[in-house]
Amino acid sequence: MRIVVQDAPFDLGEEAGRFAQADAGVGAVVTFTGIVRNTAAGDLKAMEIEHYPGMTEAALTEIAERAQTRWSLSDVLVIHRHGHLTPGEMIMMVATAAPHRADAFAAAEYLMDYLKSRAPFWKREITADGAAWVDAKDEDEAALDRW
Amino acid sequence: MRIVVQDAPFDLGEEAGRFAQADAGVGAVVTFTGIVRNTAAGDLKAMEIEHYPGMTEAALTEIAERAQTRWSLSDVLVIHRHGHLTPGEMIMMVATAAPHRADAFAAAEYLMDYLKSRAPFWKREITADGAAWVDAKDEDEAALDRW
Amino acid sequence: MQVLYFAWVRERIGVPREEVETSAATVADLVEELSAREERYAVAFADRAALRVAVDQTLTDFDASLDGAREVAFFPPMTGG
Amino acid sequence: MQVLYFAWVRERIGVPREEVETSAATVADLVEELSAREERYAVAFADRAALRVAVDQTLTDFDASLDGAREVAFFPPMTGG
Repeated sequence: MRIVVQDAPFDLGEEAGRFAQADAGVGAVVTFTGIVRNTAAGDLKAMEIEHYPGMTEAALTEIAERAQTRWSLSDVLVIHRHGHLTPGEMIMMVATAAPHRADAFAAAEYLMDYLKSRAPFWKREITADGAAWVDAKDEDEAALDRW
Repeated sequence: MRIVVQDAPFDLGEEAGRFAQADAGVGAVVTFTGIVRNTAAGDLKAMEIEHYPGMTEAALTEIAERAQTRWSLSDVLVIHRHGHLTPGEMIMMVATAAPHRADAFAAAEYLMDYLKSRAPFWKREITADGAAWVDAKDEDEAALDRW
Repeated sequence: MQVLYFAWVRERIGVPREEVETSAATVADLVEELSAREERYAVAFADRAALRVAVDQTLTDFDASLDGAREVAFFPPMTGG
Repeated sequence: MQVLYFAWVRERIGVPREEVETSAATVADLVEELSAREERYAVAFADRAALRVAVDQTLTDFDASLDGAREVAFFPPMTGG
């Protein structure tokens, strides 16, 4: 298991390639990557991500450990950036490796659902109109009910 | 949309990195990678994958097009190898890009479920005991019922 | 008509493809005709539940018409991914 | 006790963290005590449904005890990923 919280960019290709150099029992690798999406108006200048140092790593570790208890997983990777990002930049990724695909998919979705609503990150969008905190979505909270 | 059927290896890192260099509307990228898993006994020498040239590409294209109709997707990638593979080698990958994560996840799982049971590939395992065709699993056929 | 065989169907019949002269109206008729011709077809086609069929590279079933068909393929359930 | 604020809670209160002398028994008591002290706390804590709280870096709720707590943090619902 590897949990990384950093302000520096990460290389999805490098991370995914390295993660999938797995042991002989791995048959399935799922990755999810979150990317800074522009606003509908196309006027996003930047996204700033604040986090809670210390608690962030602990929360991500706990979420990953719960996923490992619940599904048969060979490995888990979580990378999440904070600080100043521009549209098109990668915010975060999770990766799961498992003997079977159903476990790898379910665990990746579980990690994402919990990471969205239970890991201490807060996004702020900077546009020509100024800065605005991104509101949590009811659907993200509701997504936890399925687990 | 890109559909590739080839005997040559592919580079997951390179493919995933390139695929995620997406347009401004993409917020979520999901990849699935299938890897040749060793047998429980650890005696797998090779896996051979036979396919139906012509129909394979058509079937994969149709599956990908149906996914694009069903979910809001920005892009779809499918790579599937055939021929002679050894344990630990990557067999195939799918990738989906979407504005939202739920669409990217659902479409990737749909692609995998249909690819497993509806695209004309057949696997044969070569062990010290000889060669044996891999049986289709009831659970793979049952997985289609959810769509 | 080109008839193609894959995986263990190919192995049992002994060739990957062949040209077959037939006036079979449906896939089921073709299976019966071939099975009556030679034992190796009868063996390969014995368990239809274990067989899948494509006509002109599209998955279909044993009731499918062969009217105008150029290519028929027989194979076991797929195991890709 | 260290009290930390994040995102718009931090902006409304004006500092990211501060040392607070308090004998509040629960998180709710601490919120009332701070809200009574200064308007900026009352404003930041006005809508509790829009607030989340962590005691010693573990998510909890307003009923949580502060007995032995070293660090309390207030913030809006998280929006990572």
